[in-house]
Amino acid sequence: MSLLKPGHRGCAGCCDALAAKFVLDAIGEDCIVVSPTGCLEVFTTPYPESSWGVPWIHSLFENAAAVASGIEVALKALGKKNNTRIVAIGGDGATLDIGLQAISGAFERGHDLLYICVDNEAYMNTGVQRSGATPLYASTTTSPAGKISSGNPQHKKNMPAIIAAHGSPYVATASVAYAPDMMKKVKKAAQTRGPTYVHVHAPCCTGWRFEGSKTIEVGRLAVETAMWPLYEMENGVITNVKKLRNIKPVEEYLRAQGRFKHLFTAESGVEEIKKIQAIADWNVKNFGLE
Amino acid sequence: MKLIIKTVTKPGSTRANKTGAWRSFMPVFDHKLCSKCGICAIYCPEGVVHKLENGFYEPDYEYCKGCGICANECPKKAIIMVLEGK
Amino acid sequence: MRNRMVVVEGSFAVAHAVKVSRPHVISAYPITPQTHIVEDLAQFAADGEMNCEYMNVESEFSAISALIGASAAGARTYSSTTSQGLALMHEALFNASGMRLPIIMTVVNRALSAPINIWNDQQDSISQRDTGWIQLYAEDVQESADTIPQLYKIAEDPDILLPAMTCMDGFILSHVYEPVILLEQSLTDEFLPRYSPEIVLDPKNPMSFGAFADPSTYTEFRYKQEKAMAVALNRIEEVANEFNDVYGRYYGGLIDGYLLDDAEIVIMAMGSVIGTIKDAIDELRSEGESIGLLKVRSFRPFPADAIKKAIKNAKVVITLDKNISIGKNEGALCTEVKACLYNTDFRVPVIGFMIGFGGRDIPISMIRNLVTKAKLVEKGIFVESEIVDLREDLA
Amino acid sequence: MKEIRIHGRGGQGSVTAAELLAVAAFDDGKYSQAFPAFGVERRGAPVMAFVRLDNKPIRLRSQIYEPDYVIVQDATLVDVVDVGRGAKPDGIILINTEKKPEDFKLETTAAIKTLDATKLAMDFIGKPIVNTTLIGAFAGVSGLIRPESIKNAVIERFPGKVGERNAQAIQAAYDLMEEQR
Repeated sequence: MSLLKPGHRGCAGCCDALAAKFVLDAIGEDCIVVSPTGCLEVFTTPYPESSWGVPWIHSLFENAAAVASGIEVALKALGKKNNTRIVAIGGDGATLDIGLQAISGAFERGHDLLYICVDNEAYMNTGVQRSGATPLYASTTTSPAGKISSGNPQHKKNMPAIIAAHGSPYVATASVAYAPDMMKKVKKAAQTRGPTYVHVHAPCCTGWRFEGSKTIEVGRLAVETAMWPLYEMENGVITNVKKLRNIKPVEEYLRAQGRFKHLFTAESGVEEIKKIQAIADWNVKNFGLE
Repeated sequence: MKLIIKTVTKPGSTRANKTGAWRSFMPVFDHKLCSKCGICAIYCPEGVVHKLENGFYEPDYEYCKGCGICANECPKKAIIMVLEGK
Repeated sequence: MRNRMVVVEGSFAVAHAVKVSRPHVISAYPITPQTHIVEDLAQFAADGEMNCEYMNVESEFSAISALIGASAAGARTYSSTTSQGLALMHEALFNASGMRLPIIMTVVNRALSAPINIWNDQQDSISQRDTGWIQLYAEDVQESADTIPQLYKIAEDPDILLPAMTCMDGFILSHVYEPVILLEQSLTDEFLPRYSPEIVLDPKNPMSFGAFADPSTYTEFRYKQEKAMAVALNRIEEVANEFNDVYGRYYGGLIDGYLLDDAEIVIMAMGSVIGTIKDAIDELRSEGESIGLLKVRSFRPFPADAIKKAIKNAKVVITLDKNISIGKNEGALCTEVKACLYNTDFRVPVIGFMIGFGGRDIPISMIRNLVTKAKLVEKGIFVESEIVDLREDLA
Repeated sequence: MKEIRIHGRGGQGSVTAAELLAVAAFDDGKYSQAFPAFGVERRGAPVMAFVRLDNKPIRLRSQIYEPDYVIVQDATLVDVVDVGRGAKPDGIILINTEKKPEDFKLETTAAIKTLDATKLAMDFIGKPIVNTTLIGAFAGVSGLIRPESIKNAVIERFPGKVGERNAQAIQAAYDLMEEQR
């Protein structure tokens, strides 16, 4: 039985619930979880209920890493540290945007904690607004496609690289569509002393506009098209990459989602899909995915 | 019942909320086609697909929201989504 | 008493008081004029004089956030900040009190930007009055230090569980050298019990902290905080007396009076200006004026009943505020004193003077001028609230 | 109550001098209060520090406007700062200088006293750091604090040889100025 208990209010087909379930399954009971504000926080803890089977705290949107570091230090001061893992599970907005400073501080201080970013590439809790993790040309409510816009004009921020630059001993990317791989990485991150980081790609059926039954399928396409490379970094160096056979064109991934629909209806879409393909091609080359 | 406001809440207490009521399609598991791989259980966002004593899997319909991930991911196509109430 | 005193800086006395209160976790970010407190604490930690984790964080926001985590994990916690730092903490202050975490913080009072100004007034802490934190204002260095263990005892009371700030005027108290008794470890251990909260973040009892409350329950959370403040109202007075029993020092609990009982003119104020007012009152008394002082020590909870009782014989009340609610042309103390008198049949005139902004000095002569002005009320002349000591060449 | 204003430049130890005076006076049986003129001055800029001494606990928190004593650490300050401002008519202004009191034209009736603290400091301490020497001189000229108390405060603050040398400078300055009381 999972440590994330049923009865939560996540969407049918929710990627966040899956990610949280995998994290708890990988780490087990002896942990304390910190959630910043976001979907996962809201749908698991409507007062007086909680889905969490482990100790859990929510404070604010932008301070999860600081709260987690305070817990870690308190356990040390109280002589209760032992093997208890401190795990922050934040969304992409809480991680790449508003919470970045607190994360930088916590990683610089070198606390023994694990930060997991569940990246569904926009602010889903508030209704699909763009974040620093929103990919190029995705249409969100604040980067909508329109007569003169092809959606989000910015590239996705490379958060794993930012964390690695802090000297983290273990940084990994994962996907909810590859559960065994994700759980293996979470376990490894939890067993590594110091501040570690796992960045989990998590397709959101509501925000990306696809059927709830396709969450895993879409996640798999992101990996198979090289849009989301799976790799591990130890002390800033890439040590393991999931190789791909028969890399699919990004079009297959984009077509599966409503947020990229405009690329297939507007004339300019052809050029823009090429630019997205170029990102995938760069990933293949940079991470040596073939 | 008198609700005494406390700043903490009890673990797993969302169980009081039976999300099975959200469902419009229900997954039906065909054990004849099932290879007992357990992928349906792994990818259930509610964590309510359980392994039975005989090794087959069944969802807890009290909580299953009918998302259909289990049916979509089943390599043997042993799960079909059926409209509720039919 | 004198032979136990040493001449030290105000910040050192406070840092020492924190040390003997045995916090588990200290987390802070440097900002003038709070720096000396955290430097002294960091030195204690560096010298192994404190069995405590000292966290250097990257902002005040993370300082308070780390303490939210630490306090929820069962640690006794401390921070100190001022002005912009306190403003940066604003969001988390509500969070700490809403989660009922008894974090203690020294606010070294300083003005807020813009224009940037590092000197003393009390706009910073007054602007946090609705965050659900207990606020006590100290008159001198000794009280700034002694309030630390008192606040731990109050805040950690299971019937209260609210965070608390002790406010000391920046530079005026933080940077002054004066004789003070450094809190004895043995007495503090006797006075202040260990912090042992009932429920903490613990894998053996995995409770959830910080749930999401919808309209059906949120009101009750706020109500419970208000009730806790009401308990604190009594507890502040009791703890001040308990402190007196152990250490032999008393500064008032919620309020304190100076030549108050027969006073027709009552000056009300908070913080370090109290000492100067006492000297001014001595002068005025020697000249035959019927004047006294009401020191407000607790601003949150606001001791409305105690204040009403204390000023019942007054003919005119003067409030001194080192803060202003812009758009109201009043300081917070003035507004609150007026408000607490409204539904009574006792309607003494209350005249609000806003004073000492951004470090503007408050000499005895200025207080005498205000008294002269306030006395016009006794002749039936209406006296308006005002910002005192405006420069004509600039204003 | 006696009030003292110390003029110096950032880095000359004016605030330290004020603190040491407060410590020494308290050890001598008085109540004391020392505070800097809080500012954002950096090294080299004119700064001030203040001290109050009294026989009863000091409650007053305002700045000092009419000092009984003014200590000037560096005579060059006289050209840029009105060191006599507000000094009590019967007060004393103590200036570190080679010059004589009559060489200074200040708009005050307070008595001007001078000594070459820099020379004393060089002789005894070996460095032109005059703050301790000057508070020794202040003790001599005012008679408010025993030299032993000043020396004890300085030795406690600067243990070892440094403190001893400072103590010698303090005694020398005290002796010189006591004659002028």
